Amino acid sequence: MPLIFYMLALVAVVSALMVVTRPNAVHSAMWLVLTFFAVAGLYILQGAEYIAAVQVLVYAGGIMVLFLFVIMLVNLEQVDGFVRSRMRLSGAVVLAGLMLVSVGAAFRLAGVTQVVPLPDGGLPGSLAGPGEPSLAAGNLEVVGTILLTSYLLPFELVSVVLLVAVVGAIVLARREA
Amino acid sequence: MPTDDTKPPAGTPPPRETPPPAPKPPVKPPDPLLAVVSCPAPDRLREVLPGRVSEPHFFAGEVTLTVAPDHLLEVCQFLRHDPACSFELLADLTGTDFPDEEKRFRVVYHLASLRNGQRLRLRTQVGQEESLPSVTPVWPGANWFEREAFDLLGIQFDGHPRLVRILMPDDWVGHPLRKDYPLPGYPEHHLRYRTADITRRSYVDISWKATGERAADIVKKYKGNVGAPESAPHVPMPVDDTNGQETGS
Amino acid sequence: MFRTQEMEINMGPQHPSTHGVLRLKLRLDGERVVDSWPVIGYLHRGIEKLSESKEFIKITPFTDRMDYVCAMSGNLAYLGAVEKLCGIKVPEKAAYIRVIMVELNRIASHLLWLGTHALDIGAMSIFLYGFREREMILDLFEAYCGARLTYNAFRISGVPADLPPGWKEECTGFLKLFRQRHREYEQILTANRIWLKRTKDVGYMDAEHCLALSVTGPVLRAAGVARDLRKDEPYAIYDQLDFDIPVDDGCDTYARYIVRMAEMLQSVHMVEQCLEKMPSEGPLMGMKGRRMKPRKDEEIYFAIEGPRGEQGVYLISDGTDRPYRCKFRNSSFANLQALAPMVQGGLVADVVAIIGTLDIVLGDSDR
Amino acid sequence: METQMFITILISVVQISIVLSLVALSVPLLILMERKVIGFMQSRIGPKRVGPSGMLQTIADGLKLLLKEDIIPDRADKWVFRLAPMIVLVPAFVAFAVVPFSGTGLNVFGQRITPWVTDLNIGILFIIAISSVGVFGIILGGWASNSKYPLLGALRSAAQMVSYEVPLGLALVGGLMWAGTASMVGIVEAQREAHLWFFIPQVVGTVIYFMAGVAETNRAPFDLAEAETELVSGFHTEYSGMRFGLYFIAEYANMLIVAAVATTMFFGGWLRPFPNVSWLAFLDIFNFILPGQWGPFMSGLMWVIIKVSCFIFLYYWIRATFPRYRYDQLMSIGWKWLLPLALANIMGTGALLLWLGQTG
Repeated sequence: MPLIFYMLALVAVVSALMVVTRPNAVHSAMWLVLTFFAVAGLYILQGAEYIAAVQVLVYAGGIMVLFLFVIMLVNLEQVDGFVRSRMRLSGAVVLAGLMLVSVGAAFRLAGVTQVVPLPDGGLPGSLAGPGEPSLAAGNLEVVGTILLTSYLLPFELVSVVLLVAVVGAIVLARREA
Repeated sequence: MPTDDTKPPAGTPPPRETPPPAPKPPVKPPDPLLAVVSCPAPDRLREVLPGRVSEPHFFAGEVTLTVAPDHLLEVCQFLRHDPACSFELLADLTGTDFPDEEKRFRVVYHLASLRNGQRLRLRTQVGQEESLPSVTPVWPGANWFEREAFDLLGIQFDGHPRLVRILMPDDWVGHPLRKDYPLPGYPEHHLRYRTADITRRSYVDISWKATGERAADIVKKYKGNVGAPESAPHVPMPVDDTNGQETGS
Repeated sequence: MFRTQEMEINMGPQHPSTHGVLRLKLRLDGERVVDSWPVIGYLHRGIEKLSESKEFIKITPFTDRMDYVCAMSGNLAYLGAVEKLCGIKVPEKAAYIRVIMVELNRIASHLLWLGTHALDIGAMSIFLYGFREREMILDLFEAYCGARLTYNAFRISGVPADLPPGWKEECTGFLKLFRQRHREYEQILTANRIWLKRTKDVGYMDAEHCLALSVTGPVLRAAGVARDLRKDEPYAIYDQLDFDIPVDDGCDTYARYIVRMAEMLQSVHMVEQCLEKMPSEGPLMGMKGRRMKPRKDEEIYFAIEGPRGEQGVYLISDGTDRPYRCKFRNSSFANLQALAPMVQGGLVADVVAIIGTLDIVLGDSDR
Repeated sequence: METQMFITILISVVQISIVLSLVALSVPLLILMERKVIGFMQSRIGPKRVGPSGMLQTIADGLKLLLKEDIIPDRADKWVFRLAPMIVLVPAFVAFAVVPFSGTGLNVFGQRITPWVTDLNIGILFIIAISSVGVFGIILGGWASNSKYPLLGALRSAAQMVSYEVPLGLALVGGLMWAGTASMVGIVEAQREAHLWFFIPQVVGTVIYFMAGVAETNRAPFDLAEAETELVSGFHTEYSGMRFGLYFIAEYANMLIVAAVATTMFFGGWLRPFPNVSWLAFLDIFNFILPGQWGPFMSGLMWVIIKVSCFIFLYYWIRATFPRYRYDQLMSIGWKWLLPLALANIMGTGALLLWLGQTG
């Protein structure tokens, strides 16, 4: 099990590095897809098949296709100039470093020191309340129930945000036409 | 759905009564082919634009008017828009080479009126070094016909949106429908495209190797026949401003 | 920040749906056509130049090879012009046979249009159905003149042979069958929602623009103008036949479809009348010998209503038995001018629909 | 313990190879069937020269593709160009891992062999997720050719796939709500328990699913990405030889997947029609012909094959009949009709189930 984990982790990290280093945008996109797959594998190791499937379906199958669509439509030379700018590059590195530090800090503050696979038969206490269905009942049911009970408000908020985004996109597209 | 009535096309003024046909000449020609047919156009032209066109010539039920190139556009405008003539359709436009005549090209315009059911042939003469006004402002459909006349005979049309070859290759030498163009064609000259160069849009003239003559020399040799300047070998896409005329709106 | 790139593509000369060797330079913004520039001439064989050195009678086979889809019409247009120039009368029976052949050829031509047009739009079965019936017409032609594509079936002043025995019955049988089959085509396409979506308001061109661009034939009739030379300037024996001119005022691809479909039925009707009215006896050729002496320095223009529109021939005589100038006014050439304005602003998929609806034959336009 | 694990792995390998070879072998059959069926619909004969009545035609075609020169355009992105057909093919085959081919397994040498490779509890999701990856092969193939028609085809298919994946997934949700599980085997079992095929309460869902499925597999009338008369061959214009063959195989494998999912989800998988009506039991003819465990196994297999064939036949029928949609019309159907309908279907199903739950 740990062997598989490290292999997947290695694939994820290496392909993620490839994403940011490839000069060709389409190649980057393909490496990103590989990253998603590796991460999906990690999810499965954690016993979250549903999240893994959705990860592949939404990110790899949906969003990356749209990325490719845009990459193919857009004049790539302009993008090239945009990426190659030294100032933007250094800015990106600084931001990435800050991100890493803040994520690490967050884990430390929350007291999470080590990643462990979910125990069979239930979610960790932080996620599942006492009366809630356990993992054994099936991933889909668990996620569905949790989303519509404990996390109803965030769930609805997110859907509203998405709705706003959709409306905004339509407005932007309309104005151009 | 099928109807018999001939609908006038949109945008043309309502029909007016046609003026009475011209009095027939007293001597009846013996050949039935030379019978005079009634056509309002010559009379209207005589009435409104006197002296612009010749007397009509009748043959096989067709009417031919000859017009000088200077008056061509004016006459065409009139024939197109005058309600008694109303020649909406330019059925054909073509030229013929008469190398022995002073002005070697005879250009004919075959007009048709759907509303009046008339046909008319307009004829004009133009020399090799001269040019004709383009009738594309009157009938946008003349565009390709004029390009064809230019391509095959080398007749120049002033004011044409884009006078380039249409049937022959862009780099062809000479104008094949001229009477002094030999039927087997000129000695071959090849312009071979080299694959590696295609993207850079250039080509190699290998006629030098084949016949000892460059294409340019061939052009010079047959200068007498090559009246019109050659169009560019690689025609770029038309720019937007010619497009309005292309669409004919 | 980023702009979409315009793309230039060459549609043709080798492309499945340019119906021969039409080349269309397209400038696309995504799928939308910004600009187009048709390039023709790939089939230019110099027929007009060649004609100037041939006797009148030897030019007829060339006319087969221009519009090879309706070679009978090409023959008729050319021979009609020669007969007009020389003042030759065609015997009635020969005129009837000519009209039968030309109208059958019009059906065959329209069937080819229907098949390829529908195939371009993606309906593949109708292509094979159409060709099934076209084969039958070609069989009839073969029985009459021995050829299936380039007929050279008529001669100056008439036709060389009477209809072979049994031909009439076979033709009648075919016409009866064809009316049934025509209903089948209509069932497949006329009310098909996808067909409607693909053809309605596609390639719109109204009567004014059609006339301005010298567009004739079914395209013009689908713009609401009942222009048909068979009625307007009757040649052969069309003034003795009873038929309608199908007209539609949709101005779009669908209207042209409707008009051509109705024209096929009208042609069937005409052939039936011809078979009925045709005199059983009578001469087939109006003149003896093959030397022609037209008047010197005269010119004529003669046009017939071909399946694609006005099919004209312009001849100048110099008093010999060869034309001084022989110009073919072919409908495909003129109609192709309408292509560029029609595709403007449409999608790539519309381009093939419009090429199909113009019903062009490149041999016809390039000569 | 060690042996047991080894045997388990061995069985899996055997299962996987059987499924893969079955799918791979059925592709030539499907192609032959397509040509024959469409030939029949177009009043012609179809292939008839190679083998008895043309049976070996597709084999010959496949051999021809194998032996053909493999051309890679000069300015193509070579690695992506090579990779793209595999990206299409692999998901198309992997998706079969969760498809149940029959109801009951077999006991061979004391080991139980199930007629499915694995029964995931997220089976349906797995198939959708995996097939959504296949589109990369098409997009990348079109892009890597560095040619204009393929690029147009790739653009079309990118937009088309993303648009139709949504209604495809949502159309299945209605069935999932009836089944209460996402496991492929579980769905069929739920239909046995509910005594009805789910297409009866889910007519709308079935229709939407099938339309979206046709679009997802790039078949007529939604074959815009390779529209022959418009884009020459769309994304695979520059492909030749076996790389083109891989695209071809993947297309048919994808059709099989769509048909198999429809069969499982809406048409009761391996169940015979009206599984609860006992006097119809004679329909499972293999139960009476074959002894023991083979009877039910073969009967289930028979029903799956029959149902899948019906769907495939529908594919061919549609292809022979309809003209092709235009790009913008395709989009508007996907977003303006199928998506709202699928959403309404989910709402309706929810309301119905709630009502049924309260009354029954």
